Amino acid sequence: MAATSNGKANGATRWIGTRPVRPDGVDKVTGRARFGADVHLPNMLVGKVLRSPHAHARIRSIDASAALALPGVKTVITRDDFNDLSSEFVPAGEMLVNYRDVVRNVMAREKALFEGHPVAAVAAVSEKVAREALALIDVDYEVLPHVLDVVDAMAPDAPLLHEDMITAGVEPAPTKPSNIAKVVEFKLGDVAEGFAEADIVIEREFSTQPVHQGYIEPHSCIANYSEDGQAELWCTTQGHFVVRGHCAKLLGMDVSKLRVTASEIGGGFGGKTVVYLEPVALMLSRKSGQPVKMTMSREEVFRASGPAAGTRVWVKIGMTNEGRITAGEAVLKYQAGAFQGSPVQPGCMCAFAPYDLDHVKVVGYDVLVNRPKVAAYRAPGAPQSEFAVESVVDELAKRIGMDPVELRLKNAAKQGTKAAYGPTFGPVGLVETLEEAKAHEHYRAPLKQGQGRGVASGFWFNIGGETCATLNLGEDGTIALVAGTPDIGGSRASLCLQAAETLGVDVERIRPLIGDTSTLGYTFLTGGSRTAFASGMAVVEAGKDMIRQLCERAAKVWDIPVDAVEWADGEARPAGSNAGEFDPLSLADLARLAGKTGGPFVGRAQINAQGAGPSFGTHIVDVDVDRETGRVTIERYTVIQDAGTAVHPSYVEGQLQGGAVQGIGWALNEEYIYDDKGRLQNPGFLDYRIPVCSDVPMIDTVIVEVPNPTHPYGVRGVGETPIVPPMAAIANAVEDALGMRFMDLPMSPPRVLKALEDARIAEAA
Amino acid sequence: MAKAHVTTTVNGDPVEFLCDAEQTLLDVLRDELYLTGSKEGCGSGDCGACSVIVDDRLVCACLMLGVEAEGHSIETIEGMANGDQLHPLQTKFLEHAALQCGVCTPGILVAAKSLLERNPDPTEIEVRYWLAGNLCRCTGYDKIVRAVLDTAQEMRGG
Amino acid sequence: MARVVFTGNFRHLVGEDAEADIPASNVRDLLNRLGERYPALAPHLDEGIALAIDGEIHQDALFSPVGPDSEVYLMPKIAGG
Amino acid sequence: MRYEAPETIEGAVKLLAGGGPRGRVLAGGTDLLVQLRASMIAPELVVDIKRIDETREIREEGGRLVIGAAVTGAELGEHAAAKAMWPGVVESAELIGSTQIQGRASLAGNLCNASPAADTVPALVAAAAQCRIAGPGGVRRLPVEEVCTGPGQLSLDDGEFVVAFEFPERPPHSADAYLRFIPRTEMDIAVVGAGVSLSFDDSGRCAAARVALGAVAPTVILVEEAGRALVGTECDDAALQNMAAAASAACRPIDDKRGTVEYRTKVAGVLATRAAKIAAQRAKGAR
Repeated sequence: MAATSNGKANGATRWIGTRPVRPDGVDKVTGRARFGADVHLPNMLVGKVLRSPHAHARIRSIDASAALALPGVKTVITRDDFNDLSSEFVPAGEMLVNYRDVVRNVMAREKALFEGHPVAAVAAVSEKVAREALALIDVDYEVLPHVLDVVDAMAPDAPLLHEDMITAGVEPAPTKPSNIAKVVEFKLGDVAEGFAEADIVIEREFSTQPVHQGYIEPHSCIANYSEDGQAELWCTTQGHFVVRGHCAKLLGMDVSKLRVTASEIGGGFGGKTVVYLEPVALMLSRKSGQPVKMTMSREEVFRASGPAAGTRVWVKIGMTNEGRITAGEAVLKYQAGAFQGSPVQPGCMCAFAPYDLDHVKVVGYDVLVNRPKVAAYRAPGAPQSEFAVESVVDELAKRIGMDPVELRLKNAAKQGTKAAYGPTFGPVGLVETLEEAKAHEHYRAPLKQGQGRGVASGFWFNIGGETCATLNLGEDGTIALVAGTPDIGGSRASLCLQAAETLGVDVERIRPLIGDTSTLGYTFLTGGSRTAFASGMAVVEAGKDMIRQLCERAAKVWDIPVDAVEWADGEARPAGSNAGEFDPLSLADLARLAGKTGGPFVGRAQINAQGAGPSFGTHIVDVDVDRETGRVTIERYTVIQDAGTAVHPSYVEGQLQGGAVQGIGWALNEEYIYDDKGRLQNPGFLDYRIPVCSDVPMIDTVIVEVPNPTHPYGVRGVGETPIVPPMAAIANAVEDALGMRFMDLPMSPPRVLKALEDARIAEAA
Repeated sequence: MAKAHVTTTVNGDPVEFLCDAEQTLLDVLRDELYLTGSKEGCGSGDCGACSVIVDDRLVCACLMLGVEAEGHSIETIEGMANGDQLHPLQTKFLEHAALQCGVCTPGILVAAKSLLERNPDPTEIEVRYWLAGNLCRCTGYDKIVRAVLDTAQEMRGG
Repeated sequence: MARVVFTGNFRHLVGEDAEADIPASNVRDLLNRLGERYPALAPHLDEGIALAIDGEIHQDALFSPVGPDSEVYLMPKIAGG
Repeated sequence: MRYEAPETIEGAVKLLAGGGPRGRVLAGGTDLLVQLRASMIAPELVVDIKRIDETREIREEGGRLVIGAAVTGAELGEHAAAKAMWPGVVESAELIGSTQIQGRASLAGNLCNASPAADTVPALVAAAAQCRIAGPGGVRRLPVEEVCTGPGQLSLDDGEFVVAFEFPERPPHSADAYLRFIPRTEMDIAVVGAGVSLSFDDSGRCAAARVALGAVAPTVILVEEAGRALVGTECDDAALQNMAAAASAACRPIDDKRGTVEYRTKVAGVLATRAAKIAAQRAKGAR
């Protein structure tokens, strides 16, 4: 048997790189697609969560008797309904989660640790009754001092969120508890030596605000727990297998007794990799004996889910007069929210990743504050640290009068470079994106009076992980593709294209489905830019498995040895000495014969995908600044990124465009505003200002393809890297326009105008 | 308080429903009539995911009471295709990959339809401002705007 | 002998060594031997680590091969959004 | 909550007068429904005034424009005569929220929500518009600037509601303009709003000027000094600078999630200047 694929390695591809209409497209343009909140079950109750109005408070007691007495209320749950869990780390969307913390995050135990922290939940016959019941639950709080800022939280006298928190990663271990959960350090070479070689050393301190992922669909689920101890859960999530694991753990269930179905998902960006409502809905359903539907309001989404970490980042970079960077050092302080686990570690590892450096030192602090526990958000941790580094690199370029793209090219990480976080890079495309930037018409286009242009590069690792896929061949030769990664932005299309390429059949003959947790083996979530890569790899493997079976069957039919059969262009052909002896058997032919020749064909793969290809991007942006109001307008934007291979280029472009616009929001307007009691003042889309359609121009894209050698078609994964460069690119453009560098995000109109006014006053004096 | 009886037209069909005075039109569409194509992204008129057309006016169904619909005509995403024929906007959104997660898509399609009915030849800026009340977090709006402009051109016979 | 390099906080756990030469044919062998040589490291090798084997990142992959001249970086596990 | 949709002014007055303090008027509902949902209000009665003809009409009465209370921004924007007469008022109504909000939001709702940041109010005040108010005692008229007494506070009595807005006659060489500042290009509440209405004599000198500012004080303010700084001038740069200084000086804003004291104060002058320039331009082109 000699299965040949039509992959990149062989030159031309038939399906990879084409742009068919996505298989789930019609459902999504007609309103037919069912998202988290679109399902109703018979006998269904409505669940609502009572949330702490305090940023930090000890919960003395909870009295739900009045709520339970209200007609229509079926049950109320509190901390008493969940067993406490010991400290145990398991992988989730972002780094690891600790079940001791997860159980406390879904329902406060000893203390409420942020405004919006769940303290009780009710299931009732209607939303109205459920709301009335919430008002009747009496919680006795002892309000405690709170802390929101990362630097304040690190102070020795800061209010402690967890009185037993001893900083990890420090030798010898501290004896006193603090809000610093962990200190991490990454070193390469000797920075003192590196700075000694430098002619210019610049150090700056930056800050970024927490930002929310801002998915348009709020969290929602329906739990249906039956009296026999089995349950089904329907929810909007990036990973239903991960949800199953967490919920089973929190409810003390066997995972086999919990079937989780992922609904269509209305955006996630990392924010739907953890559980909030799901264990609560299951518990309400278990206690009430009825299905329970729970949906967050937008306000709840803002108060209690996400965000990305707010940070303080100090950066110091040394460079020779010729533009060679000799050393980079950084200290990162990241807000974790109410429980440990900020993405400071990847922040440290990514900070200097675009550069080929001999001497690097990055220290990171994971710091607890009275805010919601941070969740992953596109390249978690990287945008904050790379914003700081890319800003300083821009300043260095200005200092020696070198073009910033040239400076980056001179120092760019490439194949063989020892990455600043350790390992040696294989083939990577940073240089290619920089060369494209330099050659791009945008980079040379004249600027209008008063406008500025900025560039910045960005890096993200991308991941693989455990993944299953099944291809079921129908009796007419068409194929059902079952994957376990929820389709958040067109991945069904890219998986079908990879299957079509492998099998050599028309992509229209493959219909995809996202299987529930009982139809497939464990599959890690949609995140880490892994879906097109890892589920793609699984689909390709499943395709090969099916081809092997098909060739065996053809050999049987022809009564020739199986190694005398080859698979090409969607059909089995006799090969070698038998070539031309028999008419080829197409997929449809073999499907028709399946029953008589040995049974149905099912191609399977269960893999742990390794060797994800890192991805680099470079962005170019032009801005205009209204000097009288401080408003920054994005005039033109170009994203250039290495995709490895763009399986469905339209959806790759979409990822690049969407990431860039999220970055524009992060750079210019998005921030959380708290009052002095630690209560969020802008929990809605009115005052949490994500970009609207009229805020942005068209986002040009250039896809660079430096194939990832570990993937059969060269796929890297593209979803996360595009959010990394925008903040620095925009800050660099604003600096170009105003001669003024902004080190604190967002560059909102009041902040920009104040800087302009201060400069005018300074100039006058 | 007894429920109110409301008589309306939804996607061309006569529809009667009972609702509480507090229920929004969106609540009624989704929870009483099971027309779940209109989405609730915010409940405060800030995201546009529940966009519907009431008597030829584009509105957020979350900012209108169900009882206010009495005697009025409502168009939702479920009525946009004509039988098995997609509306040209729906076709163009698919061709241009103008959706990623798709949750804002029904609202954006309804809003875009309303735009093209009023202005068959909008500029890019006009499209962007008309759609400013429809948040999309996935696409960066680029492909959405292109799809609307392309549809307009096609519908004009260009 | 694979050359193992410790990054991040793993350095603290191995004393003065930043690097070590370990004979191993796959990840499981490598981790076992690392655990034996550095008892303080042992509890951390079960979860939450990634290995960059000659530049290619492997996570939760006990049987990934390690070559005789491989360069292996022990790093924190990476996820994403 | 009870919902009523009377078809006459008298019917509405009767319901509102009988409804006590917990009766609410519903026009476009774009603020009311948000408050209902957030449980900020829990009215026992909601009186929908949209089925009353007078609230839905835009008409001219002897050269004066009258706009019904429940006329939406979208309807106003499509009314060529209104736009020609009071372009600033119309553009202020067209700035409220999104296209979707435009399809519902009304002038009276924007006023009676009693937010200091309401977009139409500075334009209405600059235009010297009056409210026609119906109540148990009959119909009375009140200048727009006297309707709100503080954030969320109205000077209307129980049972009273706004039926329509009446505008003064427009002399030749007159025009108005409204500008607001928001961080994005759309969908935000004004951080600062500035309405300016100007009339010029035949020689091109400013004969009358009204400047009103939003979001810089507990209510929208009419800045008479700012108007006076323009009267008698050709609205040249020096006059505009004086006007801007007077506008900024009149600000008594607060720091909140939408802006700072210094930001609002500074930008009030900037916007008033820009709006005055637009109004002057329009006035020169008018009639």
